[in-house]
Amino acid sequence: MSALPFWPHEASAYSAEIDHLALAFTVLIVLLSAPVFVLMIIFAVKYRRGRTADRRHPVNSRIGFEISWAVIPFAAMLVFYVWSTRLYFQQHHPPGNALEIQVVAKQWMWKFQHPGGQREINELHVPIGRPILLTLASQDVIHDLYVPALRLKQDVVPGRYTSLWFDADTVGVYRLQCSQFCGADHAVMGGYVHLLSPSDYARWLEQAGTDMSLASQGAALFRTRGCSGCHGAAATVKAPKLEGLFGHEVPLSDGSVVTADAQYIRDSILMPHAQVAAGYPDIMPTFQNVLAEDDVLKLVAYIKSLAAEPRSKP
Amino acid sequence: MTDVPINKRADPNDIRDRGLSETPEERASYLRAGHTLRSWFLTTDHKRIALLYLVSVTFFFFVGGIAAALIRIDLLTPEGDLLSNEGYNRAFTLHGVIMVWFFLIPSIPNTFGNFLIPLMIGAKDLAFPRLNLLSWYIYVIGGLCTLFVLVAGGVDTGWTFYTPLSSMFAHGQVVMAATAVFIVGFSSILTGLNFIVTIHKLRCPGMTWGRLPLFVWSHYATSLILVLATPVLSITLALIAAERLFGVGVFDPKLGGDPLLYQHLFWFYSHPAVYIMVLPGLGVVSELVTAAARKRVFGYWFVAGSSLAIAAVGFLVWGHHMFVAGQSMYASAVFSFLSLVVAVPSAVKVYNWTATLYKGQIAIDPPFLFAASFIGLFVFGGLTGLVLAMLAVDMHVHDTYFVIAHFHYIMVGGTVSAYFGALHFWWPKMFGRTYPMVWGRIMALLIYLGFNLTFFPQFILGYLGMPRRYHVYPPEWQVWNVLSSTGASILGIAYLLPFVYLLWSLRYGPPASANPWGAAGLEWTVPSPPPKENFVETPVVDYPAYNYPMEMEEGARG
Amino acid sequence: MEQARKRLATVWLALLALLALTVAGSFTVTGAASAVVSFGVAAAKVALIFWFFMQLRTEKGLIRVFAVGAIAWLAILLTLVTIDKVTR
Amino acid sequence: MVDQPYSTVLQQREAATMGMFVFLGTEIMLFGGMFAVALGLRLTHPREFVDSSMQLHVWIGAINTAVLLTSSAAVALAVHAVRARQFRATSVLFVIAAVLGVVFLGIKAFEYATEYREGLLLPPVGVQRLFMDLYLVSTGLHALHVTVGAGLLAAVAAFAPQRATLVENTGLFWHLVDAIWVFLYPVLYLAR
Repeated sequence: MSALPFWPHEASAYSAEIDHLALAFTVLIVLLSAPVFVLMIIFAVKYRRGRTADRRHPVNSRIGFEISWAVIPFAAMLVFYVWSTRLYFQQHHPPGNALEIQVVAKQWMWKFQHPGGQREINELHVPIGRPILLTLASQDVIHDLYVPALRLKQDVVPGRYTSLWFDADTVGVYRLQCSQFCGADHAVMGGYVHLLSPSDYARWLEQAGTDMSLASQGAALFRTRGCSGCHGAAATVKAPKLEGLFGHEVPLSDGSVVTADAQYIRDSILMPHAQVAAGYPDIMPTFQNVLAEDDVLKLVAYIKSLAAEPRSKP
Repeated sequence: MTDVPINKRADPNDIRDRGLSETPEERASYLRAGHTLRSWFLTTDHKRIALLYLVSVTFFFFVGGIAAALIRIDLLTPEGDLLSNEGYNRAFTLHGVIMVWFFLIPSIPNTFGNFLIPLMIGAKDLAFPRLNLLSWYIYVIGGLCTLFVLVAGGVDTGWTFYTPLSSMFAHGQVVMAATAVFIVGFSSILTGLNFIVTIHKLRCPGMTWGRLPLFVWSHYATSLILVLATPVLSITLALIAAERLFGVGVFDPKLGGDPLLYQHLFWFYSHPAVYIMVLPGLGVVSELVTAAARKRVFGYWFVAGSSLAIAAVGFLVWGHHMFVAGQSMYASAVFSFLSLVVAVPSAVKVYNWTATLYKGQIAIDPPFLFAASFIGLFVFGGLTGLVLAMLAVDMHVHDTYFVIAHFHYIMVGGTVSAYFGALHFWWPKMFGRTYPMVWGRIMALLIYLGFNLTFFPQFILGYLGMPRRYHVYPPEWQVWNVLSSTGASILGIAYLLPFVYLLWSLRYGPPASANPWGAAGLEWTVPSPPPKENFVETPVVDYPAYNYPMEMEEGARG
Repeated sequence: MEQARKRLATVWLALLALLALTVAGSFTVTGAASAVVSFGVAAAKVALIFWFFMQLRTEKGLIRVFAVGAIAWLAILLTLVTIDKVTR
Repeated sequence: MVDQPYSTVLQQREAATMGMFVFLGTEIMLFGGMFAVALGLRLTHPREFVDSSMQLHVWIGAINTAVLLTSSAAVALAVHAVRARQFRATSVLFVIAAVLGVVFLGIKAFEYATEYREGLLLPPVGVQRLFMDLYLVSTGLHALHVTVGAGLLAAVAAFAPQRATLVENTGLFWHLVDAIWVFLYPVLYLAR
């Protein structure tokens, strides 16, 4: 890289499109502001006080001008509005086949959990050429995961899951940063994203190896934290069975219906009295101060893995 | 002209006196109406209160400026070597809190608005003179709270006080800082209230709405925002303080609260607050441009109406601060669209000023140079704001130095230029003395150059991906940061210059006539400095605003 | 004079009747209908207070605009917060 | 007698009234922040919001509403009286209104005490805690306004019942405090 960087790396087709949008918009900025700069200078020279010039018929109002310089720039902006809003919406609809990675932010580090159970801190290894979906959770304050090379950022808000997806196409090591002010060491809460070829990624997974996938780690927690005592197959307590639950609709005790997504599972573990499944007593204790966000994400992964299994009859 | 000894009291009618002696106007002016401290600190004269504000906001401008200097020095190197992480956080928090609430928001309205609105509409004072004084005292109490925060170790939340960081995690003087902002908010509210009632009720005979100077229109729009937005900030900060003090919290995510709700409330105030800062500047520039060109403003009603439009639509766009915060994407799309709409009235103003210059009699004096800097920097700041309003681009540059550069173009390039423009334009009116034009021109140029050198590199840094509130950054970005800090030192020197020549002019400047610029407007019909009661006789207006003579085709005048 | 006092007394009785209505409503209707009843009644009560007690009846148009202006501005805050909340 | 910047008594009165209404607008926006918090909370947690609301004492709130409405009526009559130059009646009516304000505060204090005994105030966890925090802050802020308002009513009754503009503006403030309660009551007590 040269000593004087002007432009950040592009690590995905999406980055390139954002750059096109930004450059095209810059052209529009120049077109809209140049007349102001040029005319101001010309007028200041030509009509300088004391200088003779033709000052007859000064104009003090012209409705046509007013309307045209209000409407034309606005219409030009609208083109860009449609363009950028389309990209933004696309960025909020992750494809279904994405590789899912769980991210937990806390003061002042990033934890990443791969589906195979591999964990890393402040470093993220992901393959290029397939969509990656990051599920973001915060243990304490608001953070923000920002990867300039991907032109993407998303706040990580405590109390809920947010997400970010990308489809990178250039191998390399790129910076990731926290861009929402989060306290004392905000400025050093960063790390690197390693975009690897699929084969390198497979090799990395192997050497980072772990005996248990994320879902199995969740299953272990499910037993050790006592969840299975009520939700397990042999339980006598009247608790909802979790097989085949994920992604399906759940009728609640107040008559409404929710989809059992990650956020619902999380809220049910940490705030069990909020959305009680219809037909079950409101007896589950909260795990608010027992489980950290990364444990909760493991349980979510476990319960998600149960989705494939047939739903047992209550 | 230098042959007059400085310490000799010469004849005030002698042109070579250089204004050493007290002029008859000065003897009869508000400046000499009482010399005791009590006559200043218990005054209800809007002109004296304006000077009290002038001194106090200038003080806070330099306190905030020192924090900025620390920030820029620390950023000279990629390592965090001058300040610790925590120290840097406290420096930028204080810089933000002081500059926003103790300088930018009160700057133009409370000094020049206070001084000029009654003079411009032909009134003897504001509608509630004692309330006006109370407002200054509230400002001072708020300021003392801020200084207490400064002395007691600072505050580390950023000026935005985002929860749960501010309510549960920060270690600094959050409650005291919130209290300071809460208190100074009431000063804003009272000033806004005073202006609204004054403009409605105290216009002199013949001063119809269509004849009001645009400065007054923009202050009317500003006042509406002050009274409608500030209370929401007050209650929001009170909630943060209540959570820290008593554990009574409504945003706590652990209980199911929503931190984004805090952001909604905060930006419902703080985005319109941007217009509180810039609308008075827009009003100043309308005055400066017309006076420099000696020409009626192009499209009076469009410029006046655009102030109100900015004030109104400005309330509908706050969500653009939350595009990456986890706000609903549909809400984001709505806010993005509305943010484009608010650019229209701003564009109308800029194009109208440019058209005003056409066929004018333009004097390249300091006020015009400041106005021209304002227009250039405001245009650039405004258009880069539209980049940020673009949802997809914002995902990249949000919370980076791009944002920092953008809003400094508006607030420092815009508002501070307008503030100094106003100071140079109305200085002869306020103090009855003129200053050396050449120094004013030098200062305007230095500010323009220093400003662009400081903040233009930050656009590039932002697009490269340098997040805001970072003092440790990758080494390859150092060049841009060094350029920026170099610009900042030029800017710092430029801001100190007026202290020399403006203060010099107070004693040695040649006396100013009632209308040194040959400008239209009621404030130029009274002596400089104006007498205590402003107008000996209530003026009657039977001509439009900016009633400059127009050059017609030969024979058309008759 | 007497007539004006009578009018104020009538308004007072109407306010108490509305209060009874809204309390009764809270025991009978639920959900969206309940919100409509309770806020409809509250709006009616505040309208009576503004119009008769605060004398907007006899004030100029400008004062009336000022009295309801803040309410309109508050509506902006509530509407846009709602848009975010219900579509999130 | 006309004060400094004014030329006529009418102009001065109109300015005072307008200033008061602008001030009331700022009060509406101040409480507006609380209403926005309530709205946000209810939209996020509709069921728990209603459950928490049902725990409050509807009848105590209703009685307090009636007290404030009555007090407001007394103030309206007082303004009427001052315009008829019946200053003694103005004084008496303001005192009645102030006493009703104190009654409101007494009932409110009793209600807080009851809730404290029932363990409602500061319940340990969850959305009910958020609701009760909202309840505490908003009713507390309102009670502060009632305290200030009652003090103003008493002071005007004692020292300046003949100053029509002052009487009217104090009355306007009191009516607004009443109107805000009229909205706080359904928001907090009557969510169903």
